[in-house]
Amino acid sequence: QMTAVGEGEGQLDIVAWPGYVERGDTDKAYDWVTKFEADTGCKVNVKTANTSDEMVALMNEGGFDLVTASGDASLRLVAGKRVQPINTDLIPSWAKVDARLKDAPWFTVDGVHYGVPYQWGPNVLMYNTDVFKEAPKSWSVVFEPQDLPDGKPNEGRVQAYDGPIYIADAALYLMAHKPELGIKSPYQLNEDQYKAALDLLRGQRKLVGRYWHDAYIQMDDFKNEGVVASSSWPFQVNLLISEKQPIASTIPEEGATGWADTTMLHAEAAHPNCAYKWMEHTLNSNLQSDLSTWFGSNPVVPEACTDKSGMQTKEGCTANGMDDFEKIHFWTTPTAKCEQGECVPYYRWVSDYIAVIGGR
Amino acid sequence: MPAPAIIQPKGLSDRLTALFWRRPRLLLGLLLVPPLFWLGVVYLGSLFSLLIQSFYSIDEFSGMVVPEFTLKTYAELFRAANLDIIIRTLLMAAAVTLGAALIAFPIAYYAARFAKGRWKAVFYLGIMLPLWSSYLVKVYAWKLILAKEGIVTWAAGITGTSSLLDAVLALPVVGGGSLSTSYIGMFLVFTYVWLPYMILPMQASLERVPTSMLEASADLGATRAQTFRTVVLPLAMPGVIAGSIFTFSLTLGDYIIPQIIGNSASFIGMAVYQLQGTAGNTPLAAAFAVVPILIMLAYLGFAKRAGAFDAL
Amino acid sequence: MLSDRASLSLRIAAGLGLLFLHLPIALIFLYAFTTEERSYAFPPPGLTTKWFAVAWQRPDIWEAFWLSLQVAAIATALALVLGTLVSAAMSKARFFGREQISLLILLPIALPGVITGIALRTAFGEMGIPFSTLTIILGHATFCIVIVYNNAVARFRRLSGGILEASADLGANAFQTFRHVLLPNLGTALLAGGMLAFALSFDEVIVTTFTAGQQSTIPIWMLEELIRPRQRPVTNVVAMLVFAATFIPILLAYYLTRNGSDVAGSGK
Amino acid sequence: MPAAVEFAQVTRHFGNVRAVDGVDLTIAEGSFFAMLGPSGSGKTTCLRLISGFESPTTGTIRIFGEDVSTTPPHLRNVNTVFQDYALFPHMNVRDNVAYGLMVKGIGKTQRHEKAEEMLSLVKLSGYGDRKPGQLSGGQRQRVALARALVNEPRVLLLDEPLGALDLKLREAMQDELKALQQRLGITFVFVTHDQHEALSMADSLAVFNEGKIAQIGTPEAVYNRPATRFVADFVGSSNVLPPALTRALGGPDEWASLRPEVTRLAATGPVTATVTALRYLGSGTRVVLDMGGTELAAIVPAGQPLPEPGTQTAIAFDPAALHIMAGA
Amino acid sequence: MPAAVEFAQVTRHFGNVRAVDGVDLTIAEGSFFAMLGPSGSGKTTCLRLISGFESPTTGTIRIFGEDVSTTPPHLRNVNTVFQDYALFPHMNVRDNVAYGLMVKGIGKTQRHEKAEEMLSLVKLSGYGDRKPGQLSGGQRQRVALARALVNEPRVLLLDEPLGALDLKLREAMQDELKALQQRLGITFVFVTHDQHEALSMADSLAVFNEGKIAQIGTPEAVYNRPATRFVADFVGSSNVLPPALTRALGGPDEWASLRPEVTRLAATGPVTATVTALRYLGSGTRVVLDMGGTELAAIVPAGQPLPEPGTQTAIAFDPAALHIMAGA
Ligand SMILES: Nc1ncnc2c1ncn2[C@@H]1O[C@H](COP(=O)(O)OP(=O)(O)OP(=O)(O)O)[C@@H](O)[C@H]1O
Ligand SMILES: Nc1ncnc2c1ncn2[C@@H]1O[C@H](COP(=O)(O)OP(=O)(O)OP(=O)(O)O)[C@@H](O)[C@H]1O
Ligand SMILES: [Mg+2]
Ligand SMILES: [Mg+2]
Repeated sequence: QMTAVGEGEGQLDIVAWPGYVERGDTDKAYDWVTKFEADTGCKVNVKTANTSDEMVALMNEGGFDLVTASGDASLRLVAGKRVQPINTDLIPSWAKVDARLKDAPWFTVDGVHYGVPYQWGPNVLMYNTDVFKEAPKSWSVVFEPQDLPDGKPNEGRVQAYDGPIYIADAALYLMAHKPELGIKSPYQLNEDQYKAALDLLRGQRKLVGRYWHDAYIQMDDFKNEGVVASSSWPFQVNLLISEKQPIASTIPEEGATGWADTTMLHAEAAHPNCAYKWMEHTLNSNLQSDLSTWFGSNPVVPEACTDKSGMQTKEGCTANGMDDFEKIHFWTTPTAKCEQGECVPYYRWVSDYIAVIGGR
Repeated sequence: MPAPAIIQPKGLSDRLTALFWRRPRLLLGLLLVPPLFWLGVVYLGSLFSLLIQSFYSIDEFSGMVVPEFTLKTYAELFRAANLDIIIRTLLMAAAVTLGAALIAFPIAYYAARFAKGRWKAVFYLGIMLPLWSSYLVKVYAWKLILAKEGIVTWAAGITGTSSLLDAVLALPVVGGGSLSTSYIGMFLVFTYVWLPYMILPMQASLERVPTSMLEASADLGATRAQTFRTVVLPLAMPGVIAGSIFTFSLTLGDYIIPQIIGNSASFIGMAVYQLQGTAGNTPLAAAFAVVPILIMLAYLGFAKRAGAFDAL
Repeated sequence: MLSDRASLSLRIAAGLGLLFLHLPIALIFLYAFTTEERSYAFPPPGLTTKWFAVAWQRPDIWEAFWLSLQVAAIATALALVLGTLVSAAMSKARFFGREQISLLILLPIALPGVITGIALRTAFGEMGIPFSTLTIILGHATFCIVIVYNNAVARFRRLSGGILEASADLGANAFQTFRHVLLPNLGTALLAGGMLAFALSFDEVIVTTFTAGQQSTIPIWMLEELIRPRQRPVTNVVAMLVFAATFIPILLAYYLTRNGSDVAGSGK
Repeated sequence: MPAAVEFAQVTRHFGNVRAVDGVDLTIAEGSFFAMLGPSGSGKTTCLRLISGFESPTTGTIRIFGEDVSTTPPHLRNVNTVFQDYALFPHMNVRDNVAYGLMVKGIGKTQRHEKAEEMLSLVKLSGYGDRKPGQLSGGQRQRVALARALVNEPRVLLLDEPLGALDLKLREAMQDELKALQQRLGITFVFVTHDQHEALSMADSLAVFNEGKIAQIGTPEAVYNRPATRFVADFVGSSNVLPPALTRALGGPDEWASLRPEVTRLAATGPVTATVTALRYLGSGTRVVLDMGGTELAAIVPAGQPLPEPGTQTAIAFDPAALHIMAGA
Repeated sequence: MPAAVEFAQVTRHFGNVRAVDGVDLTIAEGSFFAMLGPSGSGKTTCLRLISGFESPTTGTIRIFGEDVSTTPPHLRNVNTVFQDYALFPHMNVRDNVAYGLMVKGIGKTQRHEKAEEMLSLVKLSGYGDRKPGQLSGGQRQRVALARALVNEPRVLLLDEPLGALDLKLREAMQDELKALQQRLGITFVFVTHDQHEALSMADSLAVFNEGKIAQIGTPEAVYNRPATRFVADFVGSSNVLPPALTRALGGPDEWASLRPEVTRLAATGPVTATVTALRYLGSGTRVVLDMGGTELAAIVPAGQPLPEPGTQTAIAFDPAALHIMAGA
């Protein structure tokens, strides 16, 4: 653990979700790197990763300083000793972090913090407003075969996420529609509950033409492939709306899974000083504000919603789900030991989800 | 005085030449050491270390590799879902090879037997240019052709063949929501991108069939069709096999096309890429990688016996 | 007279085949001019030439381009040296293990690219070589060797073995023979092999993704660009320019290797 | 009875190369006909005109009286032994020989039987299972022969079939081919550029020069009475005498030919010559003479005295042996 | 004065092929030495042993008395005219010829001068700027000769240099080569499988059979007194008589040879034969006879009456011409 932040090493290598670390080359207004580089002399290199598994793999391989890990990756990184504890005293803005997140279990182990919260948000239901004149009430439009409001069946016109963590979305749906299974948390499933979730996903396989994996390809699919409903991130929704596509999103009545991302420091980071400078930088209200409008997520510094330091507004935060914190089931890594006793661990989620996509 | 019968060596290069002459193996060794160091030691060595990896396993929670010898990973490989991947890939590779051979043959045959002079150059460029033009951009172009709102649908709409397209898409297993999310689409794209690799060796081996052989056949009373079947086709076989090495192997290992086209069902290349790159499960990735290695080694052995190496 | 002219069905099949090969390329060209920037829809909403200017001004393209050029040039040079050495050895003598070596040379292209990629990645990882331009070059050289080798070995086969002996017979030592006889005769084959290797390296993406660090070559740049669309037509512009740039070397390679190998039956 | 093959004013041009140029030709049925001529003189083209792989630019070709200008090769009952044999490398010897029957749709047992018969005809019984690559040159040649004969053609075309063989084997094959032709009674059309071969095998021969026939007739006629200087020079290693020399030696003022075997050395004569070289032939010695700028040869049989090179000598010969070439 | 080339018990094995098998050989300086033998008999291997492209498995090779076992080809003052000429296709004729001088480091003007000299020697002045591909076979052969001679070798090796030429050209080149050798006085070692060529050109010749020398001597000796049945058969198209027949014809109970030219047809004789074939040679007719299973040939000079095939005849000959083969 560091005790003091010294001179920057001149470089910083970050693994991040796409759209998370912008330097203004997609849109000039969204740039929170250039100034940091100028101020600290730390040149930022970003490697984007599309799934949590990929992030873990990149961190295992090494060569990076920071990662914007979601809850389903963070604990694995901690257990694998790929990340090091953070000295929050070296981060002046720590005090401003949302109280609901400060000691969140996905990055705090035995009271030790392994990172700094970055952003959080729900996995929304994105839909085509030409088909759905009003927002769908339930995730059933992507899970159950049915005719959509335009009178045509949903087969081949919905998508699901191409990551094992999506099993939790099925479990969440079952939590509401099959209470007899007794699911308490979509990330803690015993054999029966797990089996029911997989069955639901197998049924869904027949509806899904192609699983989405990459944010931009999903956008193409909504535009060219006739896809009209899918779980998605606010990021795609915002971009599609900005392109004047007939797209909107909603959080259906079952609630939603979501992600809360943490900037974590590699155990063998080559540029720790730049890394601490970056973590401090990420908590500044302007960045949090702009990032949340850009990505459609929520800032981890609540004042960013209101202090007009960036483009975010109070209404915007509400739309992004700032007030739905309790309704969101954040991604965490499923483990064998759980509150029910025995649960199905993550590695089985991985292989079983591959099998489901493979049609088995 | 006549010149001497034996000339005295002058300089190092004369002496070295004499040494090489006395010890031909030495020169051979010198020639072979650098390439063999690279291919034999580094490349083969890394394949071997990959093989070793496949006998390790992965810690399920942290995702770290446990470097202890175990067959657990292979047990994993033989799970039904993974076998599906292998079989799916093999079927696709076989279909693509067959499809490419069928489409390639007329092109190769025409280029080898009938194209002359300038047309020969046109055919050569016509085959080579698609080969060297960016693979990725080509795949994306295909996505546009095959998309639900893409060119095929557009063309079908214009020509009034939409119902035919729908009928094709309604086929079980190979059909799908649109061409770009179906196996048919994937098959088309694979066939397209590997087609030149099939044409070139095929053309080379067809060019080696002497005209006199065809004349002999006609002379003995064979019709064109009979000559084609009994003489041209068998003699072109080494080229077909050589080409199929490429199409088969390239399909076995590709991970980009199945990611962009098709219905998200995994293929060996994709599995290797995802397991190694995104899931960090190097042992299982390695075990998956062993499958195409074994298949290709067997295939190469067969090709060697069929005399296809000369056609490569 | 026997068959100077192909049958109609063969001509149609060959023609359709060529069309199949070129239709997507025509499309690439078309979409280099589309006005829609984030995704493609058919038909394109409008046409513009602005993407050429945009491409010209994008520094990341130039970076990727120079890197690709550098990688392809060095990998080709390496492959030329190694490929010539093996082909010389292989055509010189029959020796134990000859068959195995020919198999070994073929392996990097006979095995799927992911395998080569992942194997080299682990090897580099274990040897502690950091992923860099060097590792990309080494990866490319591995599969370029066989291209050079195939061309050189074919030429060696055609080269009357006598001329090397004739040179020695006339009093030339091994180095003089190499310089004055072997090199001039192998030259065009090496040039052709080198150009094909260069083009192959220039377009390689699969092995590169495994052996690259943070660098992006043109194909890697395209991969990222295509997945994250902004100014997507720029990728088509680049593809089109690369296409135009490879046209010349490929044509050259053709004319260099044409003599003696294009006459039916004269292959071997 | 119509002739086996008949050319009437046949020409075949390739661009501006006149490969065959106004040829009239009649090949009698059952004969062994040779086409002799230097490289590029149009022999192969003539053969290909008969087999149908080339079509005449102008003129008519008849096979057994029928105009074949619209008959494709596979419908002509004419078979060819190709210069490079053109055996199918992927078939064994038996299947190669049976090929002509197979394409006719004849059943396996029957055609294999016939193939074995042909193989025994060319003395290759027991080689049926080998691939062509496993045979020697002479054996391949015989397989090509058997393959061409299996269809029982009425005319067999042979394009320098012995060109690639070495002398010993070549002589043996010459005897075999000649014997076979006599036994089968088929018309053989045989292309060669080897004078000895043409002379010793043919019943009748045509000497080609630049696409035209320079002379056609029996070997004796061609050898003893060459029609032109070209023929005299090409066929017999004959001495060709310019008009002045012919007259000096007692003949008319015309080109003439004189065979070395009938040329004797003599102590005196109207013209003297210088001995320039001696060439031992085994059966005799060829004495090369320079007679006022014209090179002449005389053969001195073994056992008789030889002149020294550089000495002067005169020549003598039976005046009847001097052949005057009217058409020279 | 030591011999130009000397083999002492030289063998060269390739795996279990005995290409050269215990050869003793002496080639006198300034002679024209021919190596004759069927294909695969080891002629080329012997030549390559002299030039240094093969090393003997056992035995010693001396060139002008010096053991050359450690001398690589480029240091031997011996040059070769290769069978396929092996001209450098990328150089023009002049540079081809000057190559040997160039690698010795001789300046451009000087070596080009010398090359032109050589070209005029082989009658190719003015062809210096052509590429080998633009020459005819005979011209290439002469370039190869000029190239080999430019180094003024003390021994010139020629591996079937005339094999690829057609008969006419071949005879012309034979004369030229022979004349050249006599003019330059260099030792020529000439490989051929053509009997006539060997007999007519060589001062001395070695007949090879399966890696061994079957006979070595002057052409007359080899032709008239073949040492073995193989030589008799190979060299002269001689009649080989088995002991029983030799005795029946009045000789001892030994193998014997009898040349066709001295064999005459006669009305009566101790043994009769059946005429099986007639072969017209131009200068005469070869009559093939079957004498109780042995095939014999007799040459009937042109103009004399010929028997019909199938008839019976006897033979006659000068008893002195019957050569008894002790070593058969
Ligand atoms: N397909 C063709 N196209 C153009 N020219 C040709 C063709 N076939 C033959 N020729 C030319 O026609 C002439 C006669 O050729 P042909 O092959 O008949 O000669 P040939 O007497 O058989 O000679 P050789 O003894 O060398 O085989 C030659 O000048 C040849 O170049
Ligand atoms: N490098 C080699 N490896 C194996 N065997 C060889 C080699 N060179 C020659 N031989 C064998 O040695 C024997 C003699 O060959 P050589 O070339 O000396 O014969 P040759 O008398 O020149 O025949 P030809 O008249 O056909 O040229 C042959 O059986 C040949 O196959
Ligand atoms: Mg010909
Ligand atoms: Mg030889």
